[in-house]
Amino acid sequence: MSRGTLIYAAQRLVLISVTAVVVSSLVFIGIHQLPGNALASERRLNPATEQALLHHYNLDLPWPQQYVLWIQGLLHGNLGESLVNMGTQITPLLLRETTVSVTLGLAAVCVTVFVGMTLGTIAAIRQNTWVDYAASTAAVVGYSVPSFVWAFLLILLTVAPFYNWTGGTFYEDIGWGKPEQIPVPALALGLPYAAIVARLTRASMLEVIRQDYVRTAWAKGLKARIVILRHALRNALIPVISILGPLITGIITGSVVIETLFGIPGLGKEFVTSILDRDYNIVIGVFTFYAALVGLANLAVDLIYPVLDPRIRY
Amino acid sequence: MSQPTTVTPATDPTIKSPLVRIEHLVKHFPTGGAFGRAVVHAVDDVNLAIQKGETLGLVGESGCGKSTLGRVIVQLQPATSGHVFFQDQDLTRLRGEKLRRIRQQVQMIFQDPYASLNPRMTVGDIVSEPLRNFRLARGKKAEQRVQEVMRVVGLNPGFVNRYPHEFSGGQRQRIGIARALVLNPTFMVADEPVSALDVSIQAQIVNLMEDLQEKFNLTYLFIAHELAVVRHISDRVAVMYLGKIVEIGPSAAIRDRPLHPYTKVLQSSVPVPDPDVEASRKPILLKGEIPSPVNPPPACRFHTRCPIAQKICSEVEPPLEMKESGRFAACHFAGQL
Amino acid sequence: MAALPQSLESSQEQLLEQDIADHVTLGQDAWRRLRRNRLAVIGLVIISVFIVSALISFVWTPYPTWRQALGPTYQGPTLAHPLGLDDYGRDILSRVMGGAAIALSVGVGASAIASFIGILLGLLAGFYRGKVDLVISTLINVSYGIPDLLIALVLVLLIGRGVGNIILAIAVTAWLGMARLVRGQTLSIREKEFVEAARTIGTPNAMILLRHILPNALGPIVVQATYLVPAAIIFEAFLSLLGMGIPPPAPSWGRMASEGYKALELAPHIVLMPCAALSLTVLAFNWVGDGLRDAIDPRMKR
Amino acid sequence: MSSGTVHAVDGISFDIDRGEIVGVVGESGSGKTMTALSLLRLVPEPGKISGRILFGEQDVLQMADDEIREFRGNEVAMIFQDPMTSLNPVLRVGFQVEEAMDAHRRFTRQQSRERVVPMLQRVRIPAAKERVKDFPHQFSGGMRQRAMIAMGVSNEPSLLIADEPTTALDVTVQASIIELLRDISRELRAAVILITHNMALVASLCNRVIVMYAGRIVEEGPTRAIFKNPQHPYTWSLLRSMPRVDEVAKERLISIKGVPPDLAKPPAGCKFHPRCRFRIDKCFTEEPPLGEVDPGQLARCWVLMKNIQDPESEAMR
Repeated sequence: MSRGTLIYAAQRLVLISVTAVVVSSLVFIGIHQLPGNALASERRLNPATEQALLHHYNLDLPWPQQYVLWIQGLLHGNLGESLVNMGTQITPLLLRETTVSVTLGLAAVCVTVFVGMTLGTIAAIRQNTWVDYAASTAAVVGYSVPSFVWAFLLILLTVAPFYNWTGGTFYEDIGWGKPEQIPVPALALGLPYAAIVARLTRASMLEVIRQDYVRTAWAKGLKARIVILRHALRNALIPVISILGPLITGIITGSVVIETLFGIPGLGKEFVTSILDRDYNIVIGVFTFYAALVGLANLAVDLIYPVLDPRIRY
Repeated sequence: MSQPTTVTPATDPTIKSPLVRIEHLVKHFPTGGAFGRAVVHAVDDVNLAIQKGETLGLVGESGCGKSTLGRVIVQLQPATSGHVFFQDQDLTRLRGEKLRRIRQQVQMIFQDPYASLNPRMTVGDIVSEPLRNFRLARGKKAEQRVQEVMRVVGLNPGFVNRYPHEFSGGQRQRIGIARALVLNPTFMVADEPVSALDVSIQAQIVNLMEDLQEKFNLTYLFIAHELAVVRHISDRVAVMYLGKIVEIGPSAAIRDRPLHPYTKVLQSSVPVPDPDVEASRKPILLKGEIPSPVNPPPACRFHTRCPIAQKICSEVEPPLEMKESGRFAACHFAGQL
Repeated sequence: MAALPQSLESSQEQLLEQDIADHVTLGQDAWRRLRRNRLAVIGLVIISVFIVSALISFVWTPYPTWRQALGPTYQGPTLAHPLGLDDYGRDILSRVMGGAAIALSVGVGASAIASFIGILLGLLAGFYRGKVDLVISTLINVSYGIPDLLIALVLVLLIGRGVGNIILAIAVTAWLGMARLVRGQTLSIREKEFVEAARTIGTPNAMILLRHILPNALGPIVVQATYLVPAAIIFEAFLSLLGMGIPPPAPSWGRMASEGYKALELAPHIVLMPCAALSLTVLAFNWVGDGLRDAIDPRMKR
Repeated sequence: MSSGTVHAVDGISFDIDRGEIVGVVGESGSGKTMTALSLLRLVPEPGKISGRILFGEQDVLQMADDEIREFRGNEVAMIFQDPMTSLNPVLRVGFQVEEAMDAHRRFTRQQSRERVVPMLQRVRIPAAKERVKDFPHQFSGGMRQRAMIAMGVSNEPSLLIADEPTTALDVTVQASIIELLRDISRELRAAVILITHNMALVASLCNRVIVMYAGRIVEEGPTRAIFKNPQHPYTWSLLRSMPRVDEVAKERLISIKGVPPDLAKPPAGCKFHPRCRFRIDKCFTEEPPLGEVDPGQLARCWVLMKNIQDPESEAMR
């Protein structure tokens, strides 16, 4: 990695931190404009206890002051305490859940990239044959079927009988943490995006195959395999990389649904639970984490570019 | 104009009635350098005068700034500094509605006949748009005018409802000329109008432009990279290298006896369709590459590649000065190659 | 205006009729190509079927969508109930028809609002560049840093869960992609020679935007707007699945799936029927979108 | 666009000998590039070639995939028009030259590697030792075209096809590339086919000229004959439609009216008749054969320029 790349990465890291702070600040301010206090309203509290609670969470202060305190905490990596489960520190909780989400997300990205690129390349080099038509049709169907439908189908076809499934949210009942639990949600998450990658790879590959430098490669008398792999594929992947960023954001979005459906204890499920519980401190915390995650994922993608394309330097 | 005694091409006494006078025109572009500080010196201190009714040719290799100069003259891009006087109005000072008004007089013909016509508009719409912009004619009158202009440029007026993609390159270039002509302008900048066309079509367009000039008393600035075409159509030729004009003079004089070594090199590089001439032609080959306009060489910009460069060429910039009546060259050793 | 002479003999090139290709407008050409695309036509047919059943559902469904205990709960498909009954004994066919109305109105509504905002801001950012672009682009880039579902969920929490609010919550993030597309298109089209030509013939800015830039960006815009419809339909299903969609008893497909999910193994049809309807609609829109893209830009065709 | 068969190239036949430089001239769409591509069987799908392309004793069209692969870049090398796009942007220039040699068994791996720098020096790339590790985007247009030529001649082919090798370059660079091609062809003793739209280039470099129009050869012969005594009206008009850099007076150019034909719907009879100023009735219906008009000079015309008195004023009418 060159010095320029390191400087670039450092700049981006600073930018990511700033974005995370800005995003969570916006959410913080937005939520504090809600009428009533932030404590869950269903519970009946006597005024003294309520006052004590409000004081505990600094909710008795005017919101600009709360914001200053909260920002100070954020800069020390402290996102505060859950409003619902008093005493639960948010930062360690979310860190734990992040590992779960990231594991699942990475698995889904692997599915996406490998399935998508392989399918796309094969379809392109077998253009206008039944292989191409089958792959192309599979691709449209693939991304027209949303991740949760893939999840239902996969459960029905594979896991349900295998795990002697009984109903309710799946992994909540049997716990999370075994490696064999990863494939099904990862497939459900990855398949729609794999279809998108496949389409893009195919289109990009077909574009590249028509390029002058590929004709040069043929004219040199290179073997077909070398022309395809060395000259075409690497160039074809450059535009494909550009959608990996939005795609990862999409997978994160999908994971909110999949984690909730499957009962996987990740960030997404935490978000939905806390928003239904009105646990605003956690909601804000999850936003902070997600903003950082999306930023880091995009940074990782951008660092792949110069590896593939020597024209790009940071 | 700091030293009124020095004659610049803008104050050339042989230009009796200048229509356009360009003084110290500069165009710099910021470019995405390390800290955004890098600047492309596209056009640097250009002085020119264009005589009413003449064709001034502007020739140079890619990246020399000739197209940028054309664009700055018609104010498609703002000048960094300097003046473009058109009939004593300084175009660089005009803004908004005043600038729009002047466009009735100053028109442009573009290089790419495919990119310069809106693919979603019919030929009739394209040619009549200038009339609508200036509310010069409507309805039947506009229609008549469009058909008249189409006939003049050699297009079948029955094709007003066709789209540009239905025409060939040469026909599209005629549409572009019709669009410029419909306003009855006095001055036209033609930016490489034939470069994108097939050889057999180029002559059609060149002939058409010559005819139009004669009939409507047009004044042209004809920009191209091909010395032969430029010299054929032009009364005078200006040669540009790296943002600067290095030589100006009458076409015939430039052919017979180029003063600047770069002009000489350009001339010697062009092959001639005659095997006998070719057998004896020895191109003067330049060393190295065209330097980047971001960091042009100091003093004479051509000195890094010039076959006759001396020490002084890298130290003192030769001014573009009058060497003979009506002939200017920016070289310490003009006429010696 | 000085009169021009009638003709210029010397340069008049006799143009022959056969020099000109058959006269077809770009729109006609695209429509002809679209009609020749089998999948796009199938997609159009499927969409029409859903639109018709959605329209019918406003006045008539086989059973009221909300009526429970029409028969045994979890009952599979029968003659009386071709798609079976759900966990409350409601008729799934009726609910799928009602769901079509919701899905289509959310999809088309969100796509329309998002397209409008996106086109407007994209045009402004791309055409005026400078500060306008800086503000709009920053907004777009910051928003891209957060998963859109989170924003929508918070918004629904703030403004409530009616159909209009759901459409709004989806459109709030869906315009970003359109704005980005239109901005890119505008930036590239404004550099085209025909836009420069328009300026040299004195065309005012507003006309350059409307007459020259917008019509030439329209192809990709239409395609993107088409793709936005299925995206919004899926998005609504996400919200419903997470319990933040259109409130019961409205028969949203996402809600039907999430309710049936508890009995996935016991009575899979409860989940699969709305899921099939959803996937089919999305597929149909994607086919049409693909067809439009190929028809408008024939270079991309296989 | 209507579909159907486009005869981009129709009934072309010509021979070329070692050491000869043959120029193929024509406008865009005249089929000159397709002719070149068919020599290497590189015509893009769904194009079809029929006929025979004999190289020595072998028929290129009958070769198996493996044979044609050995043939390309080894026996026959090709240099393309646009040096900006003809090199792979993600591979180092030196590697792309090395790869051309590696593809054929003429040299060992070691030899190929060692030959790269000398090859780049041979095409006069300055500081070749350092620049061998550069990527194409670090090269200027002229340098890239030199690298393409290095790649083409690295296996010492017996035929070099140059398809508009200088069209994308500035005149001063063009001149040096032409000089290079001239020297290289002499050193290699290879046959060269120069494909171009520029008549002047042909006059400067070629021994023999083939003029193409609408997919056909319309005139063919020794360079001097073609330029001094063109017999086909197309060749004749083309030569007079271009301004010359050494021309004396500002003369009016002879323009060829109309546009080249749509090859999906070619005109009947002589393909040039709709644009021809010297046509006779026969030209509308019957296509003329390519007949010998002078020893070694062939033309496809019913009229021939030598039978026309004062063609200049005829054409100006």
